[in-house]
Amino acid sequence: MLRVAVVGGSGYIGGELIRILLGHPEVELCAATSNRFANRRVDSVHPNLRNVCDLTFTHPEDLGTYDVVFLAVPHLESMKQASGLLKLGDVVIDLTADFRLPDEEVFRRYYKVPHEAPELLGEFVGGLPELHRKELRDADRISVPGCMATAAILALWPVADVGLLEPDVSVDARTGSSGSGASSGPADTHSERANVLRVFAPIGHRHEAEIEQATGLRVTMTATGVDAVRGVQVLCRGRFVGEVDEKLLRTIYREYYGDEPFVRVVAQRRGVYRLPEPKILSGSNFCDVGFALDTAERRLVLIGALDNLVKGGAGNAVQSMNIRFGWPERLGLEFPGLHPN
Amino acid sequence: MLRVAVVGGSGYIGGELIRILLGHPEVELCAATSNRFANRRVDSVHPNLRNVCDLTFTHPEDLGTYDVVFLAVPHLESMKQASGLLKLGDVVIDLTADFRLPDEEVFRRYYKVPHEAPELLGEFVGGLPELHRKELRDADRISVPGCMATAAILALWPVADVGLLEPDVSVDARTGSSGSGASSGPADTHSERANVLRVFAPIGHRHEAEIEQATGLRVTMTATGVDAVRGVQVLCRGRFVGEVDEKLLRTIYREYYGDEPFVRVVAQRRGVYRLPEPKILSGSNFCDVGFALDTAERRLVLIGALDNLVKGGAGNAVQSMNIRFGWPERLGLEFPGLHPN
Amino acid sequence: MLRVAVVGGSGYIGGELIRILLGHPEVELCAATSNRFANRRVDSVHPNLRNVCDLTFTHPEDLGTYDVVFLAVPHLESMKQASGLLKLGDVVIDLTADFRLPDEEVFRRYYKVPHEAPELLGEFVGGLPELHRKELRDADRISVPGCMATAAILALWPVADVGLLEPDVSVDARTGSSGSGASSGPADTHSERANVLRVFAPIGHRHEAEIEQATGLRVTMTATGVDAVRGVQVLCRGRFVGEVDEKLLRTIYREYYGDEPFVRVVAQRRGVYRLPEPKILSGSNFCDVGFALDTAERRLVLIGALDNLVKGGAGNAVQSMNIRFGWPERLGLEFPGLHPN
Amino acid sequence: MLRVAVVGGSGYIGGELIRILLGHPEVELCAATSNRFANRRVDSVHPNLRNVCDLTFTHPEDLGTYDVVFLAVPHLESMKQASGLLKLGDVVIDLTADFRLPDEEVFRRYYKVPHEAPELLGEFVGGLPELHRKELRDADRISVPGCMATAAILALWPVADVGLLEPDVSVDARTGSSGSGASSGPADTHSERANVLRVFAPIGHRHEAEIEQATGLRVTMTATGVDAVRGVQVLCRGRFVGEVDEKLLRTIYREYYGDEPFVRVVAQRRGVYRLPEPKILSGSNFCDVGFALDTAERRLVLIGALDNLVKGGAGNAVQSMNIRFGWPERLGLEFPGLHPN
Amino acid sequence: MPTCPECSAQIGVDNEPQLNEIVQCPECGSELEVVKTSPVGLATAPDVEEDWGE
Amino acid sequence: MPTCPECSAQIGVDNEPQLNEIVQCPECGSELEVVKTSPVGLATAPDVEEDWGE
Ligand SMILES: NC(=O)c1ccc[n+]([C@@H]2O[C@H](COP(=O)([O-])OP(=O)(O)OC[C@H]3O[C@@H](n4cnc5c(N)ncnc54)[C@H](OP(=O)(O)O)[C@@H]3O)[C@@H](O)[C@H]2O)c1
Ligand SMILES: NC(=O)c1ccc[n+]([C@@H]2O[C@H](COP(=O)([O-])OP(=O)(O)OC[C@H]3O[C@@H](n4cnc5c(N)ncnc54)[C@H](OP(=O)(O)O)[C@@H]3O)[C@@H](O)[C@H]2O)c1
Ligand SMILES: NC(=O)c1ccc[n+]([C@@H]2O[C@H](COP(=O)([O-])OP(=O)(O)OC[C@H]3O[C@@H](n4cnc5c(N)ncnc54)[C@H](OP(=O)(O)O)[C@@H]3O)[C@@H](O)[C@H]2O)c1
Ligand SMILES: NC(=O)c1ccc[n+]([C@@H]2O[C@H](COP(=O)([O-])OP(=O)(O)OC[C@H]3O[C@@H](n4cnc5c(N)ncnc54)[C@H](OP(=O)(O)O)[C@@H]3O)[C@@H](O)[C@H]2O)c1
Ligand SMILES: [Zn+2]
Ligand SMILES: [Zn+2]
Repeated sequence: MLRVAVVGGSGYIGGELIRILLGHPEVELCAATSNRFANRRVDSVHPNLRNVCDLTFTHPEDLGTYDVVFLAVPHLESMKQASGLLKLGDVVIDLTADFRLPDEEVFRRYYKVPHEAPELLGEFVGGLPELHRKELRDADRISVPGCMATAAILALWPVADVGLLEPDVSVDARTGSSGSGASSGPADTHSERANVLRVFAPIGHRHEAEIEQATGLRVTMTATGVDAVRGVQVLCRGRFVGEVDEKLLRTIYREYYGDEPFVRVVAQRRGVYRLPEPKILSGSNFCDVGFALDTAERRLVLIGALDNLVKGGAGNAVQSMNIRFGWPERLGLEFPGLHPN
Repeated sequence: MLRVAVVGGSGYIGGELIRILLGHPEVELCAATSNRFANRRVDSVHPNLRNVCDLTFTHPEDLGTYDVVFLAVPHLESMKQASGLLKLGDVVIDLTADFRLPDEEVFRRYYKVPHEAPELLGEFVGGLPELHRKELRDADRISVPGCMATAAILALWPVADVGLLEPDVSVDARTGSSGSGASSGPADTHSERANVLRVFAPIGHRHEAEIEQATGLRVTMTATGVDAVRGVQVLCRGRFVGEVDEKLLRTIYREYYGDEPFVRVVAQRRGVYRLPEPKILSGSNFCDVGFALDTAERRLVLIGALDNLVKGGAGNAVQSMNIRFGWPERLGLEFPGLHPN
Repeated sequence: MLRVAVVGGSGYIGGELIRILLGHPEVELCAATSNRFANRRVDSVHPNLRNVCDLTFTHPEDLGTYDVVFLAVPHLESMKQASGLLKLGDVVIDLTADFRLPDEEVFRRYYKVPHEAPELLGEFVGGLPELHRKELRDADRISVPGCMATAAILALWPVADVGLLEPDVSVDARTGSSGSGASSGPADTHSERANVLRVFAPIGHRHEAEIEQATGLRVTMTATGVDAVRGVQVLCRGRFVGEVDEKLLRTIYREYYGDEPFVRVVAQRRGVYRLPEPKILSGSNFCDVGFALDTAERRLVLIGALDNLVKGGAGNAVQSMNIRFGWPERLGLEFPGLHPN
Repeated sequence: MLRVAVVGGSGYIGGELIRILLGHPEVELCAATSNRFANRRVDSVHPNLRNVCDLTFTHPEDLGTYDVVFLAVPHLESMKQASGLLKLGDVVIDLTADFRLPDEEVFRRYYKVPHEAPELLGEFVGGLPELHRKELRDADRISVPGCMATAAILALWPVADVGLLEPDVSVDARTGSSGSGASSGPADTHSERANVLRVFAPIGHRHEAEIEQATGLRVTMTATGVDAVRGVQVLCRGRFVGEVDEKLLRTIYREYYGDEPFVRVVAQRRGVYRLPEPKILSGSNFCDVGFALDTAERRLVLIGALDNLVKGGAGNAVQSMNIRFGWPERLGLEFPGLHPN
Repeated sequence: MPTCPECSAQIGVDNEPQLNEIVQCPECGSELEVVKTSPVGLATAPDVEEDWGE
Repeated sequence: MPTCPECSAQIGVDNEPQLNEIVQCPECGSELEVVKTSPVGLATAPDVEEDWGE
């Protein structure tokens, strides 16, 4: 059993990591940190873990060293504390945005601050198994992409990679409230946040940069908060080049994802669930991708959906760890999601 | 036109008062206060009032005097600031809990602090038109009851008043998130507060005292937060004395509420909406009351529902004002609610 | 008082018409039809109207003639029954899709059936006051646009009309469940429909044609069902021509909508509600429109939001009637919506 | 590997059984039936099972025989088809209401029809491991209790069993929409069912009989539909006899449930999740039970919560199977639920 | 293995499929009819338009 | 094993608990202070009233 720790264990990504790691047969969860709740029980913050987890939170300063360390701290914190944090684990899997963008300048443009550890940017491998499985096999520094970025990349990438997409793509993302973590301000209360269709990023959402980098496309992205706790859905609109029909699209997706354990192609002609949506994905590590085709207008709509805390974060991180250590990729990630839900 | 003001205008009850008073043909809204938002536009806090309200918030210290002043400040504030606040208006309508319980001792028991203006307790008339219409006609100090209390009192009172109820009654109340005002703590965020059935008061909810006082019953009350923004529903369980059947109950309710503009008796044998529920009451001043009868067990279930911010607060206050000034009771309160919603 | 009737009174648009017309001081609601509920009380279907409406449903065959008749029947029914229905009223206001598209061919393309009363297409004036106020003043046949179309047209039209938009625009629409009426199939049950982000029209939604016709743009539209009962929001993406900045956009919208009673421009830099969303619009006749500008990319995001049953249907119809009869436009439509909600 | 089948596989309980059985290491799911969807893919009805389940539905008439058969058909169907259904499996686990009440007369009173297989009533063992673990070890006919009954029984039983409760108890149950299965009528559509607090059973809910039988108490029960897909919560109110304090209650619950794998005692003094609620239980087999004590009034409020489709149905059935075959009880039921959710 | 005429997905069919048997494509959800056996041929079955949109 | 003064649950503490260390009761959630060691004694820590109700 490898010894693992979670930094930022009282947050939403941290809680999800704890849940998954506790059920993972190859690792032992040795510590989860919290400043605010140090020495309090983990299950007093994450009540789903009652009778499942007997740990108390560790203060970050009391951490030892571990085989694998997951960083689920607020963004900018990983880079600020990089020198300390990276020493904690032989393998470090970072879930913040800090090491996702290899280009320092792009980082500064989107995050409005200079990067504080630019020399480390090149050390990280992207924690997206579908694109980086090979590099992940011996990666000691892994940077997991953003939740909306993951959904959009997985929907766009195969079609972009075969060269069927014109470069300009718009991404319309919808996200539940857990996407912004456990923080609370006046806009986050239930009375204000329930029933919303809150366009919190009409232009220039930060995940644009991640999608552009992964797909080589030019992306304009919009993000809307919806009345859900978990879940991300992206609608990507673009134009195709050449001749494209449904069969070709299916062939492409099949080729790219036919062997993927956690990507499903969902574009059905019948039934209630014809295209990807997060309703049935809570708790699961699946990313569903689908498409619709407007041949007359030469347009494509590519759709992705996932649980932001699982395939959009903690699950992707654990899948990356499984690859890194040569374990079966599904280990600890078997929960398929619920219907109805 | 009478000149009116709202103290606590940036809160949820305050916002609802502003909405209703702006549509009221006999009053002019002259001021709404906020400490935090003084000099900011009212519609920057209450966006439903864009194009409807051109006011900016007044700092409480900058208030003048008015014909009618509504107090929508946090509880305990009305009594603490009573000497100042009561001078602001010829008629003062208080929506806090501070002057609802005439008995100082009962107040202390439920609010855990001594009353700071006990000498004023006797001056207030209860702002519940169905019980106090007559006294309201010349009341200059009016204290509006709590939202859950109003629903329970209106459901219980007729049956209690005719002596058909055994004194022991349990009240099971369910409430939306706006019931606790615009405050925000870790338990109030959307991610934590959505999808709840949070039994936040398993025993001893404060509105017990108000219901007991109004009905003469002995009440044990439970309150559960549900996933709604607005709305209160109460289920009151008791036993009856003597012979009771459906007809008798209908006769009693008809007698008490037949002429009431804002109480409807809802106990249907068919259709989707057979008993009172808040779903169709948002924004309306109706309190729906209904009943079910278990003759074999000699038990009654009495049900009440309302919008906590309207009939459970601001609407009741305006209805009381209408009575006080001899205006038609429905003035400003005509919105019937929506179906579906 | 004019005598008015609603055909299709047991549906969602019909119910909303009844609610608004009952509160309208210049008309008397004389009949509302239903086949299924003929002779049953209106409030047995629309429980919000208890104590407000004493009518029973009329069977469609038992209708007389009226000054104004509103048609809220399923689409295709207005055209099929046109000869009969149009005789019922001196003024007929149709809320179906049947007479919205003046071009028979376009109708056939989007509705997959030939039009059955093409000779009448030219008689109808569009029931969208912001675009057709003048013609509405003496229109006897009025065709109210679709709910999503109304939101998109009002967001796009001013910018398109001044020639600042490139012709290709994508419209991403989100809608609550009442948008598909009171019908019920396996996909409409609460368990299946709750928590959805259901992309039910990834391409080619019918309202495309209406938006194109009103704005002269080329529109590709996507529609997603969200977990709400009421409410529509549209995000329209396009590119601008020439020099555009925030001030110019505000000037344009001000010019077009400055005097409009029911369009508000919402594009705020602070606060919780910065861009249009339906959360605060339930029951109100406002359409909020807003924008965001990406100068670097020369892109615009234009946003519209409304209550599909009010400004997206019944409210628009009543506003059109007010114009037709020279009444103040706000008559019967004063309810501003709720915050929080 | 034992061979198992699910009759009624296209329903909500059936779907949950399929999900759990597919993840169970000791069984092979050989068939799931549906009349309506015979020969269609299971994942076309239960989209969470895409890539997880390759089965198509079997028509009930095409079933063979199996080691274990689960019956998830509508109530009354198990007893009507009993002779056929019971032959299908060496072990039959029935999830309908048909064999829960050993007394034919009680059945008739609550279900309004005579029992059609009264001779079989005595053959069934209750599928509630906490009460019947011993008998389950060699039971070939198992009848799983109702979802609300399970929650109430688990909350009440220890306190009743030690004799601390007065016999009269009221149970206030709240339930999500999946509790009534996949059926769809006009009251079940999203527009009508969303946002409800629908008191669909103000008196005499059928689960009363099950709770009475298991606990020996006299129960009056009320049931309210809430705006959730999954989840049941019960509030049970009663009076205690003798001296009761918090410590005693904890000791009792600890004694009864200390070793139970799926019952947690939740009655916390701090934190957001102090008492049982279904929000964090979706997909999990836990039943959380808790309590509050009103010493002055000698009253108890006992609270239970679970996922109606798991511990309230499919999970309980699988736990019973695990006991029957001597497997570890947690097998296939490890998913702990999600936070936040 | 036969393929779906709608989307070209490979369709697993029983060893001895019956003529006119209906199978469902796992990828696009189409209903397919077995129009010949050995080797198996599939054609799109007539689709009853489901009411789904809003 | 020491027990919770609030609810009598058994409290697992480290081998060498520090005086004044705070531990949390797994059953009732109370915060407990180590008021003596060997054997360990626990007392309820002063509770900051949390705002939770509505
Ligand atoms: N939420 C999502 O959907 C999602 C998806 C993918 C990636 N991410 C990324 O994952 C990270 C965590 O997100 P989240 O949503 O879980 O946020 P969160 O709920 O706010 O959690 C943040 C965690 O970091 C801890 N923390 C705060 N300041 C710290 C500091 N200075 N040093 C050490 N720990 C600190 C917090 O607990 P204490 O204050 O008690 O220490 C908490 O445990 C973020 O970088 C986010 O961008 C989030
Ligand atoms: N919510 C309900 O359903 C409901 C129903 C019936 C009655 N009530 C009662 O109505 C009152 C208001 O409730 P709410 O829900 O509207 O609460 P809220 O949303 O928290 O609003 C409180 C208001 O009081 C102001 N305020 C705070 N401290 C103040 C002070 N020291 N002096 C003057 N103003 C102060 C606040 O704004 P600033 O901080 O900017 O000044 C805000 O405008 C409470 O007493 C409550 O018990 C509430
Ligand atoms: N829902 C919206 O958001 C919305 C917005 C704008 C416009 N619209 C349009 O408004 C119209 C009504 O929509 P809705 O959502 O209210 O639909 P709905 O809820 O299904 O109502 C349809 C109404 O038409 C009646 N009806 C059905 N068949 C009829 C027939 N053959 N002859 C006469 N009456 C018939 C129905 O009642 P009986 O069966 O009892 O007669 C019912 O009253 C539609 O054309 C729709 O496109 C809807
Ligand atoms: N929902 C809950 O929370 C819950 C909890 C505990 C127990 N239960 C019990 O579990 C049973 C199933 O409930 P559910 O909620 O899953 O209901 P459901 O969703 O309506 O499913 C019923 C299933 O039975 C099948 N069926 C219908 N008529 C049949 C017949 N005559 N013969 C064989 N199969 C038939 C249906 O599919 P086809 O029509 O395609 O055959 C469907 O697969 C009920 O007895 C219920 O009381 C339900
Ligand atoms: Zn296919
Ligand atoms: Zn304790």
